[in-house]
Amino acid sequence: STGEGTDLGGTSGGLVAAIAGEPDQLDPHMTTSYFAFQVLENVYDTLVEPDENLEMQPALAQSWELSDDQLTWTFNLRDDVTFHDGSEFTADDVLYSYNRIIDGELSNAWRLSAIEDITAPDEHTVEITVSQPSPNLLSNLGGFKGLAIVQQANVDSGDITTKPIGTGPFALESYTSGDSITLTANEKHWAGAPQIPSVTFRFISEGSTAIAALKGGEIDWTDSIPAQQVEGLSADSEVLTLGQTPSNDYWYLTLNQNREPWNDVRVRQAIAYAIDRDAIVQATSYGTAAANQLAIPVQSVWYTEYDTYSTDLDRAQALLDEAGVGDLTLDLMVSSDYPETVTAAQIIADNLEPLGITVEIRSPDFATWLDEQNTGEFDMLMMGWLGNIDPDDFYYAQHHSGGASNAQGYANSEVDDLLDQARTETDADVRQQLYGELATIIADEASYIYLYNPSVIQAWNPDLDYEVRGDRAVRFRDVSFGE
Amino acid sequence: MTNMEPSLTEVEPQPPTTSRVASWRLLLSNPVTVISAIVLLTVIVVAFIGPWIAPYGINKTNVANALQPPSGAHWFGTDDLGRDIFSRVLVATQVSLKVAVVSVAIALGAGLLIGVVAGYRGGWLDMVLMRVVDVMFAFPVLLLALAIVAILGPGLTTTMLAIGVVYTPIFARVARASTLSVSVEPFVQVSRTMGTGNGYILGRHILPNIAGTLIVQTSLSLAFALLAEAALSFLGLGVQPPQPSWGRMLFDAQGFLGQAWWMSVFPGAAICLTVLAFNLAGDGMRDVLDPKQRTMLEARRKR
Amino acid sequence: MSAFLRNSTVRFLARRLAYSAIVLAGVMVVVFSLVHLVPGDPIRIALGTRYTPEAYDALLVASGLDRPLWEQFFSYIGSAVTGDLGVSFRNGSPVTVNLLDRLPATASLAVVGLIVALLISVPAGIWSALHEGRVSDAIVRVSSQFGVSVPDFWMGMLMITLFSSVLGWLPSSGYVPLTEDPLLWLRHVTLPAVTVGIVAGAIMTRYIRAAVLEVAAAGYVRTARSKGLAPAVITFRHIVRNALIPVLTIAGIQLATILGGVIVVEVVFAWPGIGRLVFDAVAARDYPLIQGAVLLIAALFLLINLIVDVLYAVVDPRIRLS
Amino acid sequence: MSTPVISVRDLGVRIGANRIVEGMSFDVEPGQTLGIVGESGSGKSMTVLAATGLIDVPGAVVAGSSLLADGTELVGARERTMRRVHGKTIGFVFQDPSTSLNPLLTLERQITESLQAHRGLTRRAARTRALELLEAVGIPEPEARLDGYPHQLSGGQRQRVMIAIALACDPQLLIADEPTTALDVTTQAQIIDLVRDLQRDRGTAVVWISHDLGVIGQVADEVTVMRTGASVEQAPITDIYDAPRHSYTRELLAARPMLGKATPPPAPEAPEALLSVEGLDVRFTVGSATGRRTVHAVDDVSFTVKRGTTLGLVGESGSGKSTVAGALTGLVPPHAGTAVIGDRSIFDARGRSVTKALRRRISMVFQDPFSSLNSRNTVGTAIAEPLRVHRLADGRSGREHRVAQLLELVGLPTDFARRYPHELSGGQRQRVSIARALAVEPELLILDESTASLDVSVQAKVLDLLKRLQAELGIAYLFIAHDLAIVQEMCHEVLVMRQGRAVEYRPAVELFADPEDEYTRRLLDAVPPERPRAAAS
Ligand SMILES: Nc1ncnc2c1ncn2[C@@H]1O[C@H](COP(=O)(O)OP(=O)(O)OP(=O)(O)O)[C@@H](O)[C@H]1O
Ligand SMILES: Nc1ncnc2c1ncn2[C@@H]1O[C@H](COP(=O)(O)OP(=O)(O)OP(=O)(O)O)[C@@H](O)[C@H]1O
Ligand SMILES: [Mg+2]
Ligand SMILES: [Mg+2]
Ligand code: NI
Repeated sequence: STGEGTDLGGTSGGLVAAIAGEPDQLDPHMTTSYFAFQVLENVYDTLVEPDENLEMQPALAQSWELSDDQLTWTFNLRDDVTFHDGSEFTADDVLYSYNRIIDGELSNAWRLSAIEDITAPDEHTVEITVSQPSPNLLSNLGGFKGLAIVQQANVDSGDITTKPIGTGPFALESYTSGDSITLTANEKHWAGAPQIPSVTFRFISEGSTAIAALKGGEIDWTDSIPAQQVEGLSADSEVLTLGQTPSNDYWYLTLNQNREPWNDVRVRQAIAYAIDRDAIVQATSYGTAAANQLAIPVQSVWYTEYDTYSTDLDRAQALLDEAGVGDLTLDLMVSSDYPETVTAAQIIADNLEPLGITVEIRSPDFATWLDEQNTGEFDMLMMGWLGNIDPDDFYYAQHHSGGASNAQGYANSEVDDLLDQARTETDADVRQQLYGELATIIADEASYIYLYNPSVIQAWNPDLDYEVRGDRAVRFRDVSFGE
Repeated sequence: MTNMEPSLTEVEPQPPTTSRVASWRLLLSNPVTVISAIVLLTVIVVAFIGPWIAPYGINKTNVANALQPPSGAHWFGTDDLGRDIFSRVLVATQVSLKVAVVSVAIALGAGLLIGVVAGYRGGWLDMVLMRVVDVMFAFPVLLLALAIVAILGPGLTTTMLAIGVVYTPIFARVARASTLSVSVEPFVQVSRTMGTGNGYILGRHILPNIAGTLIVQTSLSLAFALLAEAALSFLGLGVQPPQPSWGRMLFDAQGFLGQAWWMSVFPGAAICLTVLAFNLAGDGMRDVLDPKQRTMLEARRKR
Repeated sequence: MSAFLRNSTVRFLARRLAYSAIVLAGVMVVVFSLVHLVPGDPIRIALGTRYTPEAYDALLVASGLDRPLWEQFFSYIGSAVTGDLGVSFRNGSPVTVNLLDRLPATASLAVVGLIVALLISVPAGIWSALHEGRVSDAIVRVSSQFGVSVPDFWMGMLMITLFSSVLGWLPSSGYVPLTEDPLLWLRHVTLPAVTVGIVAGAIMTRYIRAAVLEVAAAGYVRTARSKGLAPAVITFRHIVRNALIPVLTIAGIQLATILGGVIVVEVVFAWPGIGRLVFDAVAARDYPLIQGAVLLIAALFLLINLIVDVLYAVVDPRIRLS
Repeated sequence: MSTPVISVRDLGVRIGANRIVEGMSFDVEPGQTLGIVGESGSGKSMTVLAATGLIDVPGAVVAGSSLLADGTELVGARERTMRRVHGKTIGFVFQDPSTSLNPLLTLERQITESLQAHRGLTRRAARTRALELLEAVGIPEPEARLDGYPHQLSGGQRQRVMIAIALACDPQLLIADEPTTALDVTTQAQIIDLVRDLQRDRGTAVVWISHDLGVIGQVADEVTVMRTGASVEQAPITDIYDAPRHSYTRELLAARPMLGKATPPPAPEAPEALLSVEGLDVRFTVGSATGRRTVHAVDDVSFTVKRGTTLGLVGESGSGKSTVAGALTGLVPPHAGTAVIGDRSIFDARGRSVTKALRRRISMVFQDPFSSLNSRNTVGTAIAEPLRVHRLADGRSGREHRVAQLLELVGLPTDFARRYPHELSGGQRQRVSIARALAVEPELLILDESTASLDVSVQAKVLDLLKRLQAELGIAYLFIAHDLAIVQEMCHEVLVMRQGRAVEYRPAVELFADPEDEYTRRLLDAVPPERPRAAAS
């Protein structure tokens, strides 16, 4: 049924994209759903934004300066930007947005934790004062649309959850609950009018359904692709283009060090030696992911080489014997909202069985998972950390003894020092070295047992000139149909 | 022809025999019922000995050997983690059957209590209990089960409880209706006029006489409970991995519809076959218990 | 006399209405209790990743869970009666709006599903009852048992594989409102509705067969035969017409069952109906939405039953004139 | 002698391996009535259904021949042929008027159906004819009734409508299968008269089936007596009465309860009062689809039962007889009134032990011998139940001993204790019920139509048993019946009930000799006389 996509998409010539789920809401400051950000990427702008190499480029701010003491950032805003409702974008909107996040202690507040003060010297200038040198401020401000600049009136009216008004390349046209969201091009966008008149995001969680729809021409783009079908799809280049790029995301295991016997580094190491990383990569991603024993993938400038662990059951058993622990029961918490964790958990359970470790898998929904994680109700858990740009984002939070996401209870003063130091280090090379050093310690002590970096996999209509980005941002403002 | 004197004896004519022995014989004379009974028996046996006869460990992953089609080594093929589907289907029998049996037991227990008390006591208690049952009945089965899962979180116990709760009103209604119809039977009235206590009447007269109906309902409900378990597990809200249940296996198979038909066909067929067997067995029993159907069966049997 | 007739029908309907109201009140009590039965703090659980003390307090106040229980109860009932079912924990919009958005999709599916079910079950049930004991009866009985025994989602999976993936005849997912494009609507609704309809049809076939059999054994059918009437007249005027009364109830119950039971089918076919909404709401612990959906479906169930009762009164002179 | 309307030869019916009917032959001439009599299950219905091609039992095989006057052979005829005959040449009236009419169709529709099918009448013409028919069968306000529905009619009226339907096309043959069994004696008498009148006017031939020789005597010219699927005797009605040749016919005749044939054994001299009921009033609230209403089932009824005597309770169906029994045994709560047995008040009884003691003094035997025994318990268990409840025997062996005694008392072998009810005949079951009722050694035994469902020959034996027990044990009976002949045979005093009220309460001798109340008189008049009508006229 070729051509039906246009029927569904509203205006003809529009693009229909299938995403794997429905956004919970469309307030960029409130939502944590990737599905929401896929849509909001095209509706909102940030001060700066990453290019395809994840380096920060001007966006709403056309330029910026950093004071010599490294503590004051001055952003010069574009003066030709309007919101979708026609109202003008000014420095007050930036102030409002950031203060909303900071004062409301919203979930992204930690990204702005270094900020001491924000002021607007004039309508098109914003000054940010930080408490200490913050080399990663730009990536914090522009890394993702969770720090989007929103409009106060939109927030106050409450419409933002379903009818967000941004400055981005597309404006929200309609939202059919359970089915789709349609955006229309913002002709007045500062980066130029998009080339396609509209984008419709349909929600198709069932991967095979989405692929069938893409092949049938009902949709033009999707990332709802079961990993196991990737191999088969690459042969279908006639009807679809498969894009695959390594990402900065990583998946990891961690053991609760507040509990016996997981507080013993040898027991943790034993588990690190017992798991079959390749099998997990194969089963969860069908080889599309890259196994990795640290967080940062090889293509990143922050990459550090590390391959201490190999699948070695004898070594694992020896470590357990040394630690003097025998038959163990391990409560492994994964989340049903992330099916790859459930799959991996079953392999891990099988891997640990020969060591006499009985793995009991729990797979609550993600909300419960988070709750249990925060209250420390687990022996081991598996999860991923997505959309990473600067190493400080994740290493500090997860491994600093005072880190916000240090649920496993890791405490190593040497690592703490290194993290504090790296955070304010302005020399990029030194920073890179510091992070390499501390990451090695973290992996050696098995605070985290890193598993792999997945690929971003998307497929689209061959007529579409689209490119996959490593940070999973789905930008349609520059794409066009070839014909 | 008028004058043929038949040998007149003092024996009064005997009514047609309708014993329970005859019921059994009738049941066994229906090939469909017999086949479903055999299937059910096999399923039950497999439920008990499944873990011992399974050729492979059910959670034994072997990723290199994933998604193999059925072969001599793996009769039903392997799944995405390289686990043997035949072994998993065998072992899942126990889980699926356990959920069905426990939840129907819950429903039967609660429903029987409510229904018998309401039907036998009558009056305002009957009114109140039946309105409660009506309220429960107004909720669609799966929706109510989902709501219960939303409250208690997914898992085996929740699944059993949820299914048990949603099927309770059916049993309550069936039990009440049969109790009502039995308690107006003259033999119960006679017992009352003799001053027999309620316990004796319930135990000796009512329960044995409503047992047949309840057995039929149990058989049919087991079928529905199996389906409900499968549906909940299919939604990922029932039995949790790595424990295999038929519904859960279908959940896992969803992503492999095009590539590995065997992942969905065998567990699906297992559900279908077992449910079908419960339904047909229930049907067969009802035919025998229903007097009208029964005379027909008897007539056909004698032909 | 006609005043009397109308009077008795009105009395009958008034009784049924009162009965429905009582049951609905009970349903509301149960629905209200749902959120209070959650072990732990429903708001904390609902917030999950979005938890902040402010968000917590805001949601607590918005949901009214901070007020005394009885006050919550009466305000819940009060607003429910006026159509206000609270605000979704997840997206902050009114539950009623969420539900009404989804109702057309589910209604399309349920109604078309029921039509498919009727198209299957009415001829099959009547045929099989009138040919009781013959081979064709056995075929209908066994295949209806089969239809009852197949998990609907499995059938949906098989249908997608066959009609969408292999043959490519029909779309496997998606929904187009009827008002937008009737033809497209039909193309999209076909597969899910057939899935729903086959299962419901199998159940109804069995009931219709039983109802027809029962009527066929009634004394008045023998009377009709003793009049030497044509078989078609006996079948339709005397048997089918009388069997229609129980079938009406079953069709009503089935429609209600479909409405509340399409969850899995909606999930399989990515159908933006209430079932999927509930499914998502369960995953997100969006209790007001779950409550609202359960209440809506239960109320629809009662409404359908009420309508069936009205139809009863129209069809059956014993009620109309008693 | 004209040609017979139907001529049946050597008719047989087999269902599976069972021979249901064998070797039936008979002719029915115009204007004549053939009566078929025999006990339940003897094959009467099967015979006529097979002869007319209306048999609808799956697997039934019919053999023999059944020829209509015009030469149509009905056995093995094609469906088209049968359809032409049914309703047009042959009309049918079935036993149960409450289920024989379609509840959803108007009476007009049901009456005119066959007219339209066979005569091709227009709607209007058919309606006129239906009106005539309703008038002919004596339905009041026929015009209004035509648009009404069956549930708006009484049982007798429905049966009249059935007759109107059967006669719609002026059939040559009317088949009436127990058309009055479900009706009151008074209504029965009216229906019999109606059919006779119509037959006289139209010259219709009639086949009338009944298990009641009295009714057959009223209607038949010729009678066939059936037993276990075959005719044992066929003769003109007067010959059957005056010179029965077959022993079974003689037995039927002898067992037939008849007014003025027997009186109860003499009552003891000046018996003391055992049970006194004063102003009994019972009401039921019945809920129907359209609302609730109150049924005044028993309205201010008073009577006394004296020790060792029998009080008869008679009245038409629904007059409240069983309700009186229910109130006395605690099955239904009375609305008002008092009842005293010995010195104990029955209705005020409170507390388990008091009521239990009361239950020992009054016991009851129900009408249906099939359903008053739990099919899952042996006879022994059933009889032992009251012994167990009231702890009347020591342990298991004591109970077994007592059960054996009771079985002997009612004339059954003691090894029957191990049998299940389905292994007994109706009469035997009723004896078991009586034994069970006697187990508590009651002072009063209530018999609610306890012999009504038995075949006449069996009924006679059970009545004899009851008389013997009263003589031996001195029990008082409250004897509920609708058959006045047995009441006369059993009762010392009679209470006649109508619509919940006592209309006459007198010693039996007086009442039968000189009924005072109009209703009692009607009841007595409706009882079929001893002699067949054919002989009398
Ligand atoms: N549908 C049936 N299937 C099998 N046997 C039957 C069926 N109907 C009747 N019979 C048997 O046929 C025999 C004759 O039945 P029939 O109905 O002719 O008796 P009847 O003399 O009319 O008795 P009643 O006075 O009770 O109406 C009985 O033994 C009965 O058990
Ligand atoms: N449990 C009950 N509930 C409602 N109405 C009842 C009940 N039992 C009896 N009745 C009504 O009370 C009236 C008297 O009934 P009862 O059974 O005493 O009559 P009967 O004289 O024994 O009749 P029959 O000769 O048919 O046995 C009837 O109108 C009956 O419908
Ligand atoms: Mg008969
Ligand atoms: Mg009675
Ligand atoms: Ni389409």
